[in-house]
Parts: sequence; structure tokens; C-alpha cells
Amino acid sequence: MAIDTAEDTTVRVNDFAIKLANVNGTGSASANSLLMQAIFRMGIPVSGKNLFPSNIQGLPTWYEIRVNKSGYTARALDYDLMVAMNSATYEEDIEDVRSGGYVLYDSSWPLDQYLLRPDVTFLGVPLARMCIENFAAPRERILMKNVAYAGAVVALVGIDIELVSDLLSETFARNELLRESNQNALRLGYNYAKENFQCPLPFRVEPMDATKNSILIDGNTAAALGCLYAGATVSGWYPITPATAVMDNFTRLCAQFRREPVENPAPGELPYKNNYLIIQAEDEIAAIGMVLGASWSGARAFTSTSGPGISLMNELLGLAYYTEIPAVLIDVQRTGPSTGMPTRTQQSDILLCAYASHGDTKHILLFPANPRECFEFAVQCFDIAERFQTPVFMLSDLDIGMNDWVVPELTWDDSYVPDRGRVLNDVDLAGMAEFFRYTDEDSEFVTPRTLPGSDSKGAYFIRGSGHDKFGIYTEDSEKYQEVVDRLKKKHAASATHVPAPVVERHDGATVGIITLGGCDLAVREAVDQLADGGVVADFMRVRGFPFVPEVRQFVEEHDYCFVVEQNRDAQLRSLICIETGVAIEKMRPLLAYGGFPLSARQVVDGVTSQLEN
Amino acid sequence: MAIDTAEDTTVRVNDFAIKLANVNGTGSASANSLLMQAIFRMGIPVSGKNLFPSNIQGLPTWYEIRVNKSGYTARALDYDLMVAMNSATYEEDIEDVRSGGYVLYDSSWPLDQYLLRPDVTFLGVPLARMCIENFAAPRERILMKNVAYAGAVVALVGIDIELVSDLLSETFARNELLRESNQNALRLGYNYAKENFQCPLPFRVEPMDATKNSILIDGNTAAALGCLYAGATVSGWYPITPATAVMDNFTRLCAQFRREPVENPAPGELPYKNNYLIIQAEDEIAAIGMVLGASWSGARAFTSTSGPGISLMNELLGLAYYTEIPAVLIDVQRTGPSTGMPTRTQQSDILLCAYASHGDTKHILLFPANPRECFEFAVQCFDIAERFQTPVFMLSDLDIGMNDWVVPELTWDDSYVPDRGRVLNDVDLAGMAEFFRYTDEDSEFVTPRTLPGSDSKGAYFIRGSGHDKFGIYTEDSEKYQEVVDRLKKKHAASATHVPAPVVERHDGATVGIITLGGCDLAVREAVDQLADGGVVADFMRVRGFPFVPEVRQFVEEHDYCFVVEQNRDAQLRSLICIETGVAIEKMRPLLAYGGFPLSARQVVDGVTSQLEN
Amino acid sequence: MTSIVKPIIPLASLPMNEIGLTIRDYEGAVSTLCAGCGHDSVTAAITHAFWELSTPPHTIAKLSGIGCSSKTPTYFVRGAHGFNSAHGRMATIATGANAANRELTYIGISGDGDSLSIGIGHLAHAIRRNVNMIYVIENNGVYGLTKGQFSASADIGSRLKKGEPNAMAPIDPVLLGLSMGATFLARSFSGDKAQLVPILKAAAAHNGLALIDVISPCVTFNDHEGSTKSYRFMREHEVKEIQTDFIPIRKEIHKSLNENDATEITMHDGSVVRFRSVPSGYDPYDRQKVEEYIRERRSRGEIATGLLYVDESALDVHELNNTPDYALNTVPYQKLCPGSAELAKMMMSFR
Amino acid sequence: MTSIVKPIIPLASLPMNEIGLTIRDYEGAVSTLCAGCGHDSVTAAITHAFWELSTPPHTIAKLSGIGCSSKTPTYFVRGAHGFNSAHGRMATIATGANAANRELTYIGISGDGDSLSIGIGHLAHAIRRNVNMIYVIENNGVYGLTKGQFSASADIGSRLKKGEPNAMAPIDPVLLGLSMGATFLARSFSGDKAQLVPILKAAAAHNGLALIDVISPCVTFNDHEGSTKSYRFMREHEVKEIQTDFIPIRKEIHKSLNENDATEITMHDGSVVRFRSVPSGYDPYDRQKVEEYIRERRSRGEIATGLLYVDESALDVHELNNTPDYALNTVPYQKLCPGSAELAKMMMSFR
Ligand SMILES: Cc1ncc(C[n+]2csc(CCOP(=O)(O)OP(=O)(O)O)c2C)c(N)n1
Ligand SMILES: Cc1ncc(C[n+]2csc(CCOP(=O)(O)OP(=O)(O)O)c2C)c(N)n1
Ligand code: SF4
Ligand code: SF4
Ligand SMILES: [Mg+2]
Ligand SMILES: [Mg+2]
Repeated sequence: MAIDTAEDTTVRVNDFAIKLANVNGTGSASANSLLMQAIFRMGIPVSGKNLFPSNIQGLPTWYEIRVNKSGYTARALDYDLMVAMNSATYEEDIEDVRSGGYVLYDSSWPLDQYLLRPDVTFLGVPLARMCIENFAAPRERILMKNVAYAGAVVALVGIDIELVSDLLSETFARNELLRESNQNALRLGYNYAKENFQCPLPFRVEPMDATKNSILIDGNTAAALGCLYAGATVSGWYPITPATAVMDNFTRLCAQFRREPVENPAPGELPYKNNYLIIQAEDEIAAIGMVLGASWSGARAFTSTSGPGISLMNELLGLAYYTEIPAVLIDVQRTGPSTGMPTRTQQSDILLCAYASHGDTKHILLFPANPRECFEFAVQCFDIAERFQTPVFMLSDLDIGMNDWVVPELTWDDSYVPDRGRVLNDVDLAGMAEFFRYTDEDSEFVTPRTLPGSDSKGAYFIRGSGHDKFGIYTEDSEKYQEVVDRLKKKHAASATHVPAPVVERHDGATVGIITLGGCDLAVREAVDQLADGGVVADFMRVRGFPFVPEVRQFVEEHDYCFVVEQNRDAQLRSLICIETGVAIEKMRPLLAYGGFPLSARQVVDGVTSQLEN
Repeated sequence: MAIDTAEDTTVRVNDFAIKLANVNGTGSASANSLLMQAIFRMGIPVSGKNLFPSNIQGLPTWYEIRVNKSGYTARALDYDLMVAMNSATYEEDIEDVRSGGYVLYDSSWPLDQYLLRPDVTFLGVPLARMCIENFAAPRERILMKNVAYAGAVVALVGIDIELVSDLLSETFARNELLRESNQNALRLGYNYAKENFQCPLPFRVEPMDATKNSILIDGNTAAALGCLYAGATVSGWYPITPATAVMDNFTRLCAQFRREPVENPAPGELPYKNNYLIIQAEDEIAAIGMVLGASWSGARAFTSTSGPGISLMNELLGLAYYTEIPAVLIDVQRTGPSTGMPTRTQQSDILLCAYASHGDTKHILLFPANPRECFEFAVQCFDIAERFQTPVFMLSDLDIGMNDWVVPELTWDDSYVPDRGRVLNDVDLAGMAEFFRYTDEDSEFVTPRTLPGSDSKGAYFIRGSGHDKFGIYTEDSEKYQEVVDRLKKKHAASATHVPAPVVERHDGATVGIITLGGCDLAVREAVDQLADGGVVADFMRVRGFPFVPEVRQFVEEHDYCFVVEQNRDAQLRSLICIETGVAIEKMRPLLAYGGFPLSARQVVDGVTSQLEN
Repeated sequence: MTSIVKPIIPLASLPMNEIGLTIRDYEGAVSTLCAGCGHDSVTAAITHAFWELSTPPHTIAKLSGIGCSSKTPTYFVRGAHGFNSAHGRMATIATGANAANRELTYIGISGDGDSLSIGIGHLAHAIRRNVNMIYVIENNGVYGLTKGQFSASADIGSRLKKGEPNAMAPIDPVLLGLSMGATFLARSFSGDKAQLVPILKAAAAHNGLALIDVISPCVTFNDHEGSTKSYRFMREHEVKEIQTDFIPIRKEIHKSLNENDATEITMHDGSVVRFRSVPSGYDPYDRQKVEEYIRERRSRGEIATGLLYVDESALDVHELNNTPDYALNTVPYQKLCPGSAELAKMMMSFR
Repeated sequence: MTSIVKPIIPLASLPMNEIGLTIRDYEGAVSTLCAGCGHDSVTAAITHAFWELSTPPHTIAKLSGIGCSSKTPTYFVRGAHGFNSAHGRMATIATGANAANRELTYIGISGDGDSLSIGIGHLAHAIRRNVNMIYVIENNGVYGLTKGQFSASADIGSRLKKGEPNAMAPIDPVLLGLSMGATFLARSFSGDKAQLVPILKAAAAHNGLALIDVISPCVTFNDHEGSTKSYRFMREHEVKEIQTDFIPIRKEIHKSLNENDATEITMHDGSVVRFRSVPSGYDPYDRQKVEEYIRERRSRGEIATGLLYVDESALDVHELNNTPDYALNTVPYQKLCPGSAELAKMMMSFR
């Protein structure tokens, strides 16, 4: 029952965007990711962004799929197809479709007249009716609606139905009944679309070969894998969106890979022991306290949290900095301030993490751009934390952490040896006349430590109060300064150990664009679009703090640079200025902080409007 | 038994420094401040710096008295007289005297030969012996030694003995026995010095008329007075050095001035009620929580703390910022990071306070330079906090807070009316069609609030989660941004409400010196000394954040400026750069962060050495 | 978006309370919790209790922390003043608000995560200070809003949605309260309005902190893995699963507990909880007996409910601090400021 | 400067323990606490207990928060590994350290401020997790290091140095422990080494968290205003007073508590505290009775001391989490990393 008014008939292959509007808790998310997964399996670059509420059931939720043959998979703001399954948001959802686009809706009930945009094609599928007719249980009727609309979309954009069918069979391998209903529902929607609409629509998929060595993974899972491969054994954590899944995954992975079989278990005893201990703490202060205790004892330990948790850890982070205890923190950033929007993304903990705690403190930060970097950087975090004996933060965010991204397969080099930093064992101690905690610094200003349990010669008393290089309590200016001065130099020395910035230069560029983290894809797409429009820009993505000299050079080489980041206060720009000494006026803020993943359009518009001025 | 070798006989009137080395817990602090108070009463500008350990009894402690007719009373580093009462630190103390200076010691026991510097005059007074001979009780013998050495110093530098005697009588007005012993001890020391040494020494005091309208007061007492006069009624706090005395004093003052008499108290009932409620909280998180609760309810409420406390308050400060609840925090800074040196001073919480909490947050800061400003700024903090409905920090420090300073008398303008900000009462509400919390912004981007207990028309639901201008929960980008954008503008608008910078320009100046807080006196003295040496510098002391445009102008008007501050990381310089956009290279850091009050010499040396490069 | 304005449909026939308001006047926004969530039943009981008490809505201050439970103050008494604060900090804010204005009725809503983990210190000290407020813990044994982790009140051996059984003993807020010198301790079940409403009314009347532990089942995260009714159980690929994607619509559990006998209530996941109301003749004034009773019931696998302990003689935070009986925030500034003459006088002591 | 290296004077005549060490080998730096501070007596008892136990010094990890009490780990077992952390957070750090290395003997020293105010939540949860450690609260009823404010264990009506009497009921860590399911609870007096040393040894042997509440008088801030012995009392000008400028030299109080009767001990300020050791035949395994006993003694103005409660059957944090019996920090990396092949296999599930 399509209302043919403004149909756009230009055929676009592997280049379109779909938005699906649902109610949370109804089972739609599985159906939506099924679509995205199928497209991925067809070898086409794709992304899926889950825009969900901070609530468990009953509120509006959206999912966006962007298909792009050139790999531009940042968030699109032009939707070719809207799957409008939530009558509560019909109005805004229908508003959201590009002119000439399509709306798929449940035609079991008629659409209000006023919703009918003349420049959009409405595709009604009687989903509820079909499900009532085909399924008996109320629960199934709700659930299968999702699979049915997915089936319709499969037909409409030309996804390989067999592939989707296989995916369903894999998912429900263990449950025949459910497998059956899912398959039926898929066909219901698929067939209805085939029969009633001209399938495929002008925008459609066609198989490609672009994802063969890629995977679909979210950043939190990848980070957890990184911690597993890094050899982390202890973690203290407290649940918080969007970081919780890091620890959920780490727990699951440990249960899978870290169980030591027990030869002859006593009756009642489990047949294995856990080579890990994950403690759900009473709060974030306790979580970081546990990490410090374990790291002090020589275990690789970490926590994962989000902004409010970092705020609470503020005091103990100063203790770790000053006493030189390694710690790895994964901050999956969300929209602040305060509780803010827990299910929206932002990059607004940069300054907090860089300088967390009272007094003069500086920390090391890594900024992954995607799940693959979450995996790799997580491992590096432990190496850097132990090498430099200090807290290291990985600043992920909700978009990276909770959405599935297409990234190259994760690989592991079995020759990897963890950098445990300068730790003296009893043999080392035996060869020494005496041991003092903060003496004998190396070229990177790191001094060797001992672990509790070492020979008494290596015993010392950690303290967050003023201490001299021997670790002895002091209130003497010079002795105090000697230690904190070394800490500053040590921090600076870590610059060459954090991942180097990614720089791409283009002939004729006068302007630079600097960004970080998950803005990567959108900014790259924008750089290309700007070039098409005649504005040639160099690109730099910083990946770690402290900054290598190249960061300053990049700014200085350009008349000015745009700094694209997802916070209100231009925090990266501030940090670059303070820490490299480059003139702040050479860096123009380009900020997007509404809580959604960045899209190239925001960058292009931002740059162009400033260039026009 | 003076060893006359290198006596310096140039007479210097009202221009010298004494350092007194003691053991803490022995009663010396009272004797030392007695000397300083007496000099003050002689009308001479003077300062006393108490350099004490983080311990209750038995460790070395020092007290420095600087007398200076021109009012240069920042810490001196050249000591004319050392009163060496702690044998455990003889060596370093004797080392500390300027060449040609004097050492007063207890000659009941002989000094080790190796301590006898040839370029210093040793004045032995058999203090212990005298006290044993003159006092019976062991307790008295210890205590009176202090008064006795004070008596010797009185004679040696020419302090009016009657004045000191009066002071003792005032202090011990209620206890005749103690009054007697103190008077005796004073005379013992005084007479011994008179009889055995050539009194006064070449450096000495002579009465002046420079302190007539001044008082001797510490910053914590002054801040408490400010809170009292501002009308604060509720406070939540947690003990921490060096902030504790703010609340101790506030408690004492409230007990004195805030008791409402009860007409006919019931039997067992007290004859008064307290028009205040001060709660010693279970921790600093609770302390700020209580302040927010009370401020929400319309009371003027505050807390006082130091660095570790601010770190712990970090999360709730974001809640206050985002929900727009007034709060006053007095941060009496100490040496960080972590527990650091709790009895040493520093200005190292600047960045933490400016941006406290996760997400994008900005706070208002006031930087008093002395106790008088502590008093005045404390009152302003409440006005600004209530006007702008946001946390306001007063950044004092240990030097200002815990030392006695000579400042002009505190005065009060009885026409002062507190600025309670935009609060709607029931009459206001009755005249309105409807009320929404974050609408109707004024020219400073402030919206009116209601207090709990108001008519239901004014009822709303505060939340630290995403909200629109109506106060309703939102996860919508535009609605969220509308509110946080206004917050940013509101913060900027407060710039003209914080105390304006103090600027002093000098003809021919090319360089500027910028500073803040307690560095004031030392920097002014340095500016004068530099001018004497041919280096003419303009002076600016910032007194509040956000910065008025003048701050940027000052930097731009000079080839470059020195930024003098007491922290390792040049935090004020960073803040000025980030927030005014001025080129950071125009500001050269001049940092002193050893934990002691600043002295002019450090500034002069710092400037000169950089000018030479 | 979690608060939706509920259309007020005037129903002339609704009964009015002493101040002429109907139950509708004590309602709030439409709940956005999961269908069947126990917390919604508690909301209904609170609504009812305040209506019965005829408390003027604007004299109520409702506070909460963060969690599903902490969202609920939006859902009752729309004319009351509300403060949805930060996770675990509600007690501190209530203490400050009460300090400034003792004239309002304070009700704090918290969860077991909010109060027994991150906020346990504040709860303990608010009890010790005896802040005059109703303190409701909507206790479901899990962290609802963050999707089903165990809380510190989870029972030994219960299995959370994602796996491992919980092996630590649960924290019982009533026992905690006893050890902290609480002056009013009660426990009830969200589904038993008949028991809960009078307890809430007694709590409102109590001078001091009235702690009410309300067992309030989470319908979504009691959908245990072990349960064959679980949708999740049937899926293969744990890795890719989008947790809690589908949440079946459930009904709230309503059931009055028996007077003198244990009542068994079947939760949504099929587990059975045995509640026992305190017997008639039970003495809530004898602290030692109270403790004994609770522990004894517990050892029989029963949860003691009712008004468990009360001490009406204790002083509240204001009495302890000898404040006047009016609100401190109403004292005129003239009374608070000693004025210039006093300051001048004081200056003498600084010379 | 608060830790001064104590000269080790070899005394050939000192007795040796099983591993050939003398008591000197279990000492630490010279104390910088006030002369007579009860905490120094506790230090002496700990020194003694470890010597008697023949614990190799390097296998001891001593942790603390911030406070006078928290300084004391520097003063015992110099060959042990020490961690003076942040105020109130010792339990969290001990938990993490124990998680990483279960093979050491952990002793945490805390104060009543450190553990019953800012750190009460961590203490409660460490008890619940049953972290295998000795947890000593050096309980003096005040905040010593910050100069004499009341702590949460200050007794009703006691007067702190600067004024107002404290009107809130004290928190008793033993009752708190009982409500949290503690597995070892004891109380003693700093001056009674004869009672304290065996308790410390039992605590070291206990598998789980052993909480010892040691009443340990602060000689400096029990110099109450009300006391006519107070130097402070005699001064006029409160405003300018430099607090605690003079601290008289006192002696530590040493006294063994009687076996079967109450022992009255006079504190430095003249106040009298009545201690009572648990009677012979006392059953520390019956939780309910324990509670009753403590409360009953309390109602008679007595402080029950001794090993008050013990439950040897409970699992500690490692047993609860099914970790191996070796230290996790010793597991070779090869065992921890699944390797490239497993990763490649896993990649299949992400397609
Ligand atoms: C500082 C901080 N840490 C973590 C969170 C995440 N968080 C939100 S609600 C919640 C727990 C809620 O559990 P509970 O209090 O039992 O409430 P319920 O949802 O079960 O009603 C957590 C951990 C947060 N908001 N703030
Ligand atoms: C976060 C923080 N807040 C406050 C302080 C200040 N502080 C140091 S010790 C202490 C209390 C000590 O009391 P207690 O634990 O009873 O130890 P005691 O000195 O009595 O042995 C406080 C509040 C601190 N160090 N850190
Ligand atoms: S998740 Fe549980 S606690 Fe939260 S709303 Fe749903 S049922 Fe209630
Ligand atoms: S102040 Fe009290 S607790 Fe601290 S060392 Fe002195 S006597 Fe001990
Ligand atoms: Mg819960
Ligand atoms: Mg104490």
C-alpha cells in the first residue's frame, strides 16, 4: 500500500542508511543487529549505532545502520529508510527521513493523516496482524514482529535471505522451536515485502569483498580481550553504564580461559580453580583501592568505569601517582556532567583524567578510536603502567564501547613478553648493598620497586605523605621536590611509549584537523569531502598523552588547525596548549557534544562555516 | 658566654628576622606568638610563620618572625637571630643563621664544638637550669623555659618588657598562679640577657605607628567571621589540616552570636536555642552533600576542607554545577599530591577546583591574599554562589589560614544586604501562569529557583541526569545542549562579580609579574627590589576566576609576564591560557612549591636568572 | 524522557482527604519502570499513605539516589519538591535539607545498591544522627538499572542473570540499623499494601529516621539463567547477545501477608520467599528481643516483616543540636549578622 | 621526619623465637606519637605477637589509613612490607593485595575515625567478603591527628577538648561486625598486653577477617575542658590560643584486666572505664548470645573484652571465589595468555 509520490529512483549500491525506531525491551535490538551482521557477512562495510535510553523497558530506542562501500561508516544523518516501529515517536521519526526516502511502518493500524509527508514513500506492513495470525503465545507475537520487519528490510534492500536465515539458525541452534518461529517470521516479512513492494529499493546492497579479514566487535568486548591477553588477574569494579560490559566480558573470558583443572577434586569441590579474582566492589573508591593493592603486590590489575567513577577515584589516583603504583583504568566515557545522559556518548573526561586528584598530578592517557585499538591499547596500558609505575587511563566511550564496529581481525603475537617494569626479586636484592624505593632512577626516571613478600632487605613503607627518595617521611622542601620533580620528568618520558599520533598529510594543505578517539571515521570522511569541495586539510589523530613533539609541530606547520572533539569545553585543545606550549589561538575548537556519535556532516559544516568567516 | 668573633655592629631598626627552633608540644608556640604580638603592639609591621610538623608531640617545629618597617613581611630567608631550642636540629638551625648573626641556645648543657660557627655569635642562656631553680612542678619547668627565652629575646631586640608583661597578664587573667610564674619566667630570661649580653643587639625594634588600625589575625578565623557575617546557618564538614580551624572558629562564633534566648526554659532545657547547625560529617562526600541539601533548601551553607577533601567532593560538585545549587567551599590548600605534607602550604588545587568533576564543568574561584580578604571574600562567595546558583570556591592556603597576619581591621557595612539570587516565593508564584526551573533566564543567564516548601506550583524535580530547560528528563541533544550552553555562558557572566585583579603599573615596565593569593607580599617586595636593581615590572594579582578581559590585556601589553605561583605545574598560567586564549609562551612560570611561604628572594632570583638567559 | 506527564482526568467521585485532595493529587508522572516492577507497588503505597495522612503535597520533600528505585519519586506526589541526587548520596542531601528546614516531611527512596553498597556509610551515619525522615529501601537484591548485578542484599546461593551464584551473606538493613542505634526499623513487601501503608504512616509520624526495608522484586533480573522460563536460556551465542533486549511484560505481585503465619510468595522467576509478619503481642521496644526474633526467623528461612523496632524516646538531629523549632532557613538575616559594632568590639581581641 | 631510625643495639641475651629472631627484629622505627599514647602499647603487643608466632617478617604486609593510629605500622616489624594509604581506604587496598597474593599475613591498623566514619563502608564490605587479615581498630574515641574532634565511637555525654558534649550514641565496631556477618570479633585494651597478645595470635591464625577493637586512650585529647587538670582550662583568650601547643609528657597505661570481674581503669583525664573480660565458659560461637552479652554489659556501663565471637567454618574471599591456593601474582604469564591460536578461533564468533 505504498503511497507513490516522490519516489527517488536513482540506484545507489552499498551506500545508504537505515534508521530503526523501536521501544526498548521488546526484542528489537537483536533483530536490528541481525540485519547489520548480515550486511557485514555480505562483505560490505557497515556500522550499527544503538541509540538507547537509560531505562530498562518501554521507552523509545533507535538503531542506525550505515552501509558504505568506501568504508565511510561514521554516523550518517541522512536516512534513506526509516523503520518506524514506535508509534510514540512516529512524528519525529518520519521527520527524520531524507526527502525521497522511505518509511516502513506497521500497517495493522492506519497512520494518522498528518504524518504523511508527501516527499516520502510509506511502506506499510501489517506486522502485528501477521504475527497474531501466525503465532500463538503473546510473548512470541511481540518478539516475532521484530524478525518480521527485519525480513521486510532484507527484501527491501536486497540482503541475501539465506545468509540471514543461517544467522538465525546459528543463534538458535540449541532451540528448535524458537529457530522455527524465527525463520517463519523472517519469511513472513520478506515475502510480504516481495509481494507488495518493488524490491529491492533503489538503494540496495550487493555482495562485496571488503570485510573478509574483518570482524564485528564492540569496544568493551575488545578491551576485555586485551586485559585477558595482557595477563590481568585481579580487578575491582563497580557497575556503571556504559563500562559494565568490559567486566562482564572479562569475567566470561576468564571463566573460559583461566580455569586451572584440579586433578582429583574432593567431593563438593569444583573440578577447577580460577586463575583470576574479579571483585564487584562496594563503590568506585573501593574498586580503585583494590586495583592499587593488587598492583602493589605485583598482579596486573585494572578497573573499568565511567565519569562518575573517575570522580570518585580522584583521591586514590593521587595516591597511586605519588607512591608510584601501576594501575590501569578503562574509562568508557558518557555524557556529563553529573549523572548526565548515561546512554549517550561524549569525550568529556579528558582533562579530569589527565590531571586527576588534588595537588600537582599528571597521568598517562591512551585514546583508542575503535574496538581494535581498544584491544591493542589495553595491552599497552599494562605495559606502560608497569614500566612507569603509575596509573594509565584508556579513554574509550559509549560509541566505541557499546556499538559493534567492523574492524580488522584481532591478532596476537605469541612472542609478546609483558613489560613488567623494574621489579627487583630476591636474587637482585641479594646482590645489592641496600635498597631504597625511589633511588637508582633510569634514563626514564623510573626507580625499581620490590613486591610485598620479598626479602626484608627490599621491605619499605609506601606512603602518600611527603617522602624523600629513600621513601622516608619528610617535610623538607628539597627532599620533597626532588621526588615530585622526578615524577614530572618520568611522566614526560612516557610520551614515546604511548601510541604515536596518526598523521596524514595532503599536498597543498594549509589547514590541519586534529582529533582523537571515536571521531576518527567521521573526521576522515570529512577530510575527503572537504577535499572534494576544494579545501585540503592535513589530518592528525592523537592517540596518547603526554604528547610527542610531533603534536606541537603539526599545529605549528599550519596556519591554524581545527580540533574536533566531543565535549563542550574543547578539552583536548586545552590539553595540547597547556602541555605543548603551542599558541592556543592556532587551534579552533570544533565541538559536537549532543551525545550521539559524530558524523562527517558536522565536521564539514563546522569547518566550512568557520572558513567562510 | 658570648663567643665574639664576627659580630655585626651595623644598627638596623625595625628590619630583621628571628627564627625559633623548638620541639612541638612543649608550649613554645604561645611564647613565640607572644613576641610577635608584642612587636605588633609596638606599632611595627611584623609577621609570624609557624612551620610545624604533621604530628602532635615531640618533633621539630619552627617559628619565624620578620620585622620590617616598610611592611615587607613576607617570609625572610636571612635570619639575624636563631633561638635554637631543639638540640635535635642544632646543626641545621645554626647553619641557617646569616653570617654575622646570633644564636640563642640553652647553655644548661654545653654546645658541641663542631657546631660553633666562627661567623656567628652564640648567646648561651641557662634556661633549663634557671627553670629548675625557680619552678617546682615538672610541667611548669618545661613550660616556663619558653617564656624565659622569650624574655631573653625581649631584652635582645629591645621589645618593651612592660608590654609583654601586660600581654601575659591579659592571657592569664583568670589564673593568678600561672600569671605569676609566667611573669617570673619572663623576668628571668630578660634579666639574664640584660646582665650578660650587650642589649639590645644591633638589630632591634623601636616603637612605630604603623599598626594602629590593624589587627593580628589568621585567615581561618577571618574566613569563619566572614561566614558568620554572611549569615551562613548550616555547615557540613570533616576535620582536615589546615582547614579545621575554619569550622572550629565558626562553631565558636556561632555559640557566641547565634544563640536565641529561650524565655522560660523547661527544667533540663537549655536557656537558648542555636540559630545554626554545624554537622561533623562522616566524610567529605557527606559534608558537601549536606551543604547541597541545605543550599537547596535556601540556607546559606558551606564547607571547609583541603585538597583530599576536594578530591572526594568531585562527583557531587558536578551535581551542584549541573543542577545549579549554590555552595560555598573554603579550600585551605596544603602540599599535595595525596596526603602530601599536611602542614606545608601550596597553591596546587587551582585546576582541580576550576574544573572539578567529570564531564564539562567550570566553577567560580576566589583567591584571597591575606586574612582580611578571607573575611571579605567569604561574604562575596555566598553572594556569588546564590546569585549564580553554583559552587564557589575560596582558595586559601595553610600560610594564610593558619598564620597570624597583620591586616587592616575588619569592618562591616551595616547596609549590606545579602544577594540571595533569584528565588521565587509563593507570592511570586501566585502571579505566574506556570513555573519551570530553567526558563526565564536573565541577562546573566541565571534562571529563578524555588525552595522546597514553596507552593506546589513551584515544585520541581532536581536531577543530575540530562534535563531540558523545563527541568524534565531528556536524552535529546538539542534540549541537553541548550542547558549546558547556558551554564557556560552563566559561568562567563560571573567574571565581573568576582573580585577584580589588583594591577599596579610602573613607568617604563616591559615585563609583567602575575601572581595570586598569599604570594602577594613577597611578589610586591620583589617588584620593589627588582626596580631597585633596574628591572621595572608591572604587577597584577588575580583575585577571581573566571577572568575579566583585563587579565588577557595585561599579558598582551607586555613582551612577556612571569607567573609566580606555589605549585609545580604552573596551574594558574595554564588556567589563564585556556580561559583567556592568550599565547601561553608569553607567560613564564616562576614556581615555588617546597611547602613554605614564599619569600621575595625566590622571586627576584627567579626573574633575574631568566632575564640573564 | 523517563518522566511522562500523566493526564489528569478529573473524577468527581474520588474520595477526598482532610485537606480536600483526592488520591490523584498524590500521584506523579507515569512510571517508566518495567511492567510488573515491585517498585511501582511501593510508589502506590506511598501515594496512598500521604493521601491518607492528608499531608499537603508542597510540605513533602522527596529525595533519592540513582537506580530504578531512585527514579520513583517522580512517580508520586507531583506537587512535592524532589531531588534525584547521585548514587548513594541521598542521605547526605536529606540531612542537609533537614538541617536547613525541619518543617517539611522528608522521604528518601533508595535501592539496595544505593544504600547497602556505595551509600552504606551515609545510611549508617544518618541513622546515628537520627535525621527526621522516612528512609525507604526498595530492596530487590540486584542492581536493576545497571542490568542485574548482585547487590549486597542478594541471598546466599542465588544466581544472577549472567552466571555465578552469590556466595556472600546478605546485608540486612534492619540488623545494620540495630547495630547503629536506629530508632525505627520496619520491613515489608512491595505487594502488601495493607501492611506497607500503615508502616509508612507510622514512619511519617516518627520523630527521627524511620528505616523501611521493602522487599520489592525486580521482574527483569530475576529472570534467572537457571530458570527454564528464561528467553535467554534458549540462545546460543552469549558473546553477541544484547543483554535484556527483550523484557516480557509482567504483572506486579500483590499479596497481603498473613497476620500470624508465614506467607509464601512466588516471585516471577518461580522462586518462593517466605514472609512472616510479627506476631500479635510482639514487643518492638526491646532491642535485644527484636534481634533475636529476626535472626531466629532468618534461620528458618523466613523474612520477618512489620514494624520491627521503635524507640520513641531518642532525640532527633535537631534536638541533639539544640536548634529552634522553626526552620533555620527562615531566620531573618538581621538576626544572623552580629553587625558592625560587634565586629569593632571583636577587633579588640585581635590586637 | 615522623619515622626516626632506631639504633639496633645487639643484645646477645635476648631470647630467640623458632626462626631465630629476637623481639628486636620485630620492632620498627621509633614512635613519634605523644608520650603515653595507647597506640604505642598496641604496637608493642603486635611486635610481641608476631615474635611469638615466629612469623618471618618479610611475609607480613602491614597496611593502614591515615591518623595517629595509622602511623604505627612504621613502628613495628621493620622487615615487613608496609602501605600507609589514604584516610579510610585501608580495607580496599588490603583486599586487593590479598587478592593478588594470599600467601602473606595481612595486618591492617586503623583508627576509629578511619574505620567508623570515612571508611565504615569499606570495613563493612571487607567483613562481608571475609578478607583474610587482622584488622585492628585503635579506638580512642577521638580524631587524634586532627586534634581532638569526636569520632563516631565517642561515648554519649563525653566532652571533647573544645566544648560541646557529644550526644550521639557511639558506634560499636563489634556490633557492626555482628550485623555484617563477621567471623572473628574481639575487643581489648591497649594497656593489657596479656590479653591482647593472645587475641592477636588467634586473629593471625583465623581464616578470614579478624576484627580487633582495641580501646587505646589518646592522652592528649582526653585532656578535657571539664578537667581541672587541664592547662588549657586556665587560659582566658580562646580566640588566639594555639591549640595543643603544650602537651604534657604522660606514661602509657598498663594494666591487665581481671579474669572474671570488671576492671576499672583510670584514664589520663581522670575518667574511669570499666572493662570486663568474657567469663570462663563464655561461648564465642553463639552469635545471638554474644550480642546479648555485649549489650547487657554495656547497659551496666561495662565494656566487654576478650575474643567475643568466632566462626571458623566460614569461607574467606579466596574460597568464595574458588581461586587456587597459590598466589595469583605468581601465575606465569604463559598460563594467563590464551595465545594467538585461541584468538584466531575466537575471531570466528565475531563474524
Ligand atoms: C558513582 C556511580 N557509580 C555507578 C553508577 C551506576 N549505577 C546506577 S544505578 C546503580 C545501582 C542501582 O541499584 P539499586 O540501588 O539496587 O537500585 P535498583 O535499580 O535495583 O532499584 C548503579 C551502580 C552511578 N550512577 N554512579
Ligand atoms: C580525605 C581526608 N580527610 C581528612 C583527613 C584528615 N585526617 C587525618 S587523620 C584523621 C582522623 C584520624 O582519626 P582516627 O582514625 O581515629 O585516628 P587517631 O589519630 O585517633 O589514631 C583525619 C580526619 C585526611 N587525611 N584525608
Ligand atoms: S530492571 Fe528491575 S528494578 Fe528496574 S524497573 Fe525493571 S523490574 Fe524494576
Ligand atoms: S594525639 Fe592522641 S592518638 Fe595521637 S599520638 Fe597523641 S596521644 Fe596518641
Ligand atoms: Mg536494587
Ligand atoms: Mg581515633
